[in-house]
Amino acid sequence: MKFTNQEGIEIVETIIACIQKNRDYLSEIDGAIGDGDHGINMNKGFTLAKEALTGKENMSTGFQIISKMLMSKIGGSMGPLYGNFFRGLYVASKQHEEIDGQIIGEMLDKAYDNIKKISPAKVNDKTLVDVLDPAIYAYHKEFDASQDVNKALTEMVGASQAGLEATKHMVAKLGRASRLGERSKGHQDAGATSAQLILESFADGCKKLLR
Amino acid sequence: MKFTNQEGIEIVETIIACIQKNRDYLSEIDGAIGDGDHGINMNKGFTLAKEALTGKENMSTGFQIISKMLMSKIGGSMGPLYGNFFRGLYVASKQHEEIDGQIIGEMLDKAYDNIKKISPAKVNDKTLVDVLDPAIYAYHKEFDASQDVNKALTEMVGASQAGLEATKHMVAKLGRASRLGERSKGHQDAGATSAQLILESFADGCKKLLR
Amino acid sequence: MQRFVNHADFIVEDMMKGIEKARPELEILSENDHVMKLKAAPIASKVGLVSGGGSGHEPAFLGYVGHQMLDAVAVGEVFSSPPAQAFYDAFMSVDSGNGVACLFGNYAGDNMNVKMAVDMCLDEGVEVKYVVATDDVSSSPKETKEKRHGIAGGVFMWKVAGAKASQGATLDEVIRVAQKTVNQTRSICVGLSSCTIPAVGKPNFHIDEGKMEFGIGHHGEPGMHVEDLKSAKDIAKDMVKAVVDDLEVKADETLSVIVSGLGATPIMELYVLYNDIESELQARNINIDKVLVGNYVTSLDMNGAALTIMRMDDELHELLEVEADSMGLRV
Amino acid sequence: MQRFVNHADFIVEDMMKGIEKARPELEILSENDHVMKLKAAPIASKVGLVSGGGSGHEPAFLGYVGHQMLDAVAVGEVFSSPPAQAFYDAFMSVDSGNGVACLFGNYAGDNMNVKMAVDMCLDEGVEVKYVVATDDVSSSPKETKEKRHGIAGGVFMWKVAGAKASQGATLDEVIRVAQKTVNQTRSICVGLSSCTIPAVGKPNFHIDEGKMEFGIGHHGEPGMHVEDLKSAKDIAKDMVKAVVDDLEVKADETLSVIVSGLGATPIMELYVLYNDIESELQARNINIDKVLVGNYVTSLDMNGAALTIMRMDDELHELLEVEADSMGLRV
Ligand SMILES: Nc1ncnc2c1ncn2[C@@H]1O[C@H](COP(=O)(O)OP(=O)(O)O)[C@@H](O)[C@H]1O
Ligand SMILES: Nc1ncnc2c1ncn2[C@@H]1O[C@H](COP(=O)(O)OP(=O)(O)O)[C@@H](O)[C@H]1O
Ligand SMILES: [Mg+2]
Ligand SMILES: [Mg+2]
Ligand SMILES: [Mg+2]
Ligand SMILES: [Mg+2]
Repeated sequence: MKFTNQEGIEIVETIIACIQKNRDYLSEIDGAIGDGDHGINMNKGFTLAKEALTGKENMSTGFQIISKMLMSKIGGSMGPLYGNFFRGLYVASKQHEEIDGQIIGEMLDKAYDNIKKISPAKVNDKTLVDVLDPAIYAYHKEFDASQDVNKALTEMVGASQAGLEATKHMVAKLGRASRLGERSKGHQDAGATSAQLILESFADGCKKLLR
Repeated sequence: MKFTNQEGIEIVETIIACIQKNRDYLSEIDGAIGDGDHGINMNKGFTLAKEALTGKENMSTGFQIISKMLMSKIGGSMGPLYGNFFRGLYVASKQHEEIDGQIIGEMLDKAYDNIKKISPAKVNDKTLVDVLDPAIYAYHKEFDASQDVNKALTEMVGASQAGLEATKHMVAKLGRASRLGERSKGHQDAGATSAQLILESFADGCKKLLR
Repeated sequence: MQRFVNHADFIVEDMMKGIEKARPELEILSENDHVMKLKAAPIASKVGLVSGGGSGHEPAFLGYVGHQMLDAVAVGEVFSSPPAQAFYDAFMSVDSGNGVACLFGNYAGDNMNVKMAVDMCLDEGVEVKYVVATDDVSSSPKETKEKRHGIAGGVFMWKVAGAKASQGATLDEVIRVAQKTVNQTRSICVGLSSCTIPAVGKPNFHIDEGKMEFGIGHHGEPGMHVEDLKSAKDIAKDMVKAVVDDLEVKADETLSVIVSGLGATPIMELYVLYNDIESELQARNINIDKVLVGNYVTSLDMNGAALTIMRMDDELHELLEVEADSMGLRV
Repeated sequence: MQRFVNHADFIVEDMMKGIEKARPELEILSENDHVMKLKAAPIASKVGLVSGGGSGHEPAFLGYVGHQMLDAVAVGEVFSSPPAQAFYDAFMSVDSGNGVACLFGNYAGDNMNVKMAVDMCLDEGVEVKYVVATDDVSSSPKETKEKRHGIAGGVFMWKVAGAKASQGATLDEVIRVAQKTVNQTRSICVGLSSCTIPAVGKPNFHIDEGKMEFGIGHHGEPGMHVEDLKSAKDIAKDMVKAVVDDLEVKADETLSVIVSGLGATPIMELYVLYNDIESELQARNINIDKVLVGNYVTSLDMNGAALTIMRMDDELHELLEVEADSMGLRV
């Protein structure tokens, strides 16, 4: 099962559309225990990326454009965090004409590693790491066992949803919400929410193309 | 029919109590076409006067205290206007041990004259003059005809009410409301309202004492 | 009412005490706790400069007491003229024998109280002359512009007269430049939401969400009209038109400009508005000299902004260049 | 949302253009429209001073670019850190070969972006060191005070470091006084009502009428507790206690003080509050050196106030005495 890097640009478009659609939803979630701008920040970056797409990109260079826009135009925490995440997706795929389950796994690893490099966030700190960590782990577990990329992507999405759900019961240790201490419990984390949306639309995009 | 200047201090107290009671009402009326503080201004001045009363005043020196407080502590338009008004009530009565219908008429004249000295307001400008002018005229008309001070006071109150009512149909020519032009129509004037209350409680106070 | 206040009836007194403590150059007059004066005043051989008016417009009026600015200010209750006694005490406290100029804002109460105080000073042999600011173009039609109220334009009047007086000018010279400033200054306000007098405790008036009041007064006096809330660009256009037309400013003339917030307007937005005002003036080929953007004359917690323009000439330019040091303006 | 705005998504760009037009000493960097710099920078043989942060706190941060203050500021979207690229461009634009000090507010985004930009500069051979303000005592317990956010205390940091740099100090000396300022500065905020991010269009959080939020953050981050709205006197008491206890200020020590409005608070009330704060410090036999009351670091249209104290010593006193000239602070 694979698809070409050229076709993969559709995945980039799917992710952008997903973030744009969830602008208000993400801000609303951030409003509960943050400053209510997560959707605005994300939407602005992904919309700028969409405008920067020339139609000539493949999946890798599409991710590169998202990364550049986030890093140079968005700032906030999301600029560096997701900027590095998408740079990982770009770097790990750019030399491949065809994308298969093995390469998808490498892309996810590189993206997550890049976040770990700049953020002290650990599992249970109530951040996007609480979605990324179990989801990417689940992807590898399933793919290693069955070599079935579709199944692995499905496992990843399931784990991302569970990870997101779990953030509701965590006390925030980083970012604005951390000053709430115990009171941050009961609310889903905003960054984890966008991470879940990104992984799910990434998986959806891949599944549509894989044959 | 008369009362002593000594007893007359009750009239001073009646007027003060009346203004205090109507604090919010006066502000509300001022709010429609002015800046909504007429009741506050009046209440502050009359309350300071009440606190300054030592218990040794007669009617004249009671009015003098109101006048002084308004002039030195209140400011606004009301400080000079009512400050001069009450100075008139004081000056025209201070040499009389006994107060009768004749002296009441002189007091009202002097008070009104003092306002005319500092304000350009004419009848129909939508100010307190629209209450004072017809009310004091009515007092004299009745007293000259019947020499009945009670009846004259009743006529005065009636004319003050009619004068107040009439302000609703006027276009303000002076003060803050004047910038509204035609739009000031349909609203009763705040200063006219307090003038009506003052004349009515003055009349009530006199009637209680006159024997 | 969400306010930092002890007893609303004494908010002015509490504020004055706070200012006296925060500003070493100022003092409350010992004879009258509603007068704020420059400790250094009276200044030998200088004309005394006084203003006064209701409170709630901070930093006006008392924030403009300072070096090369005002010598004293009579402080009224919120939105209410100070009593004649306060003006009188202010005048007397700053007279160095060279007379006093009273520069105030043309509200009915202020007019009556200033005139009474001027008479009282005359009895003591102290000469006081006065000039009333009439910059608010929406407060009366052009034919009766002597009835107009003074708003943020007062800042130019105080700055210019303060500079002139500091140069040793006579009372008549100070009065002349102050009157010239008034003649060449126009303002207009736009209100986006109401303000609350602390002692009243509820909003003074009401502007519907999505509406704006063009030409609103500094105490919420109704403006020229209420209309749908426009973009900053379109508001700037209307404001510029209102003042430039009234003052009959022609291409190639030079103006100085104040954009003042009315109290609750974020500073960010004042600059957004100024950006469009400047573009609008540029488009009319009007030159810009000095620019002040900030909270210069406010209306408690009103959300809104005022635009003030002054037609410049060499004399006014030089006087604006003189250093000034007060709480409200330091240049 | 009652606002002076064109397109909410471009409010920061519009504001920056307005500031550039209104302030002749400032310019938007030609390479990056999210950097505001002093035209005069880089200043020969002076360490470059840079700050940056989200917008909506005006006059912070860009209002503190000025003579003897900051040389440039990286400007983020409303309540959002500027990108690394903006910090990088700001650093590079003010380096005169003597290195650059970046003095910012310790929010997660700023930290990541500054560090990325510092690395980028290193690649170009430009040395950038940084200090983070951590004055907000309510943002983290004392045991983890390195996690605290920087709020109005930044003004003291920029003033002190700006003065030091202007005297020709080395980068390490500038960093030392900036860090000392941070170590000796504490702040606390009280919120009375919410603020609205223009692009969001509805209030960020909610405070019930009659309640106040003690220790609220500069973006509406929840505070230590919500309680019934107290008198100014009692609020002042609690605020003074929060900062004085945390800094362990003892009798006879000397502090400098800032009382900053959060955007929509009438200036009148800031002085009412300062009056009570001063009384409270007096009652503890604490001396007061410099006092700043006004809108120094705001949060859009939030109604509320911040109290900042800095423990003084001879060096800090002298540096605060140095003249400074910026939009937000002129002394
Ligand atoms: N240091 C960090 N490392 C990883 N994720 C973080 C960190 N700080 C914050 N986050 C994530 O960022 C999210 C908030 O993002 P956003 O609202 O866009 O930024 P901001 O908090 O600057 O307003 C949080 O929900 C959390 O998941
Ligand atoms: N020049 C004037 N002469 C007489 N009465 C006046 C004048 N100006 C205002 N008034 C009266 O004052 C009233 C308003 O009083 P008040 O609200 O206390 O003062 P302010 O208008 O200064 O807030 C008006 O309703 C009007 O009757
Ligand atoms: Mg956020
Ligand atoms: Mg009134
Ligand atoms: Mg009034
Ligand atoms: Mg944010």
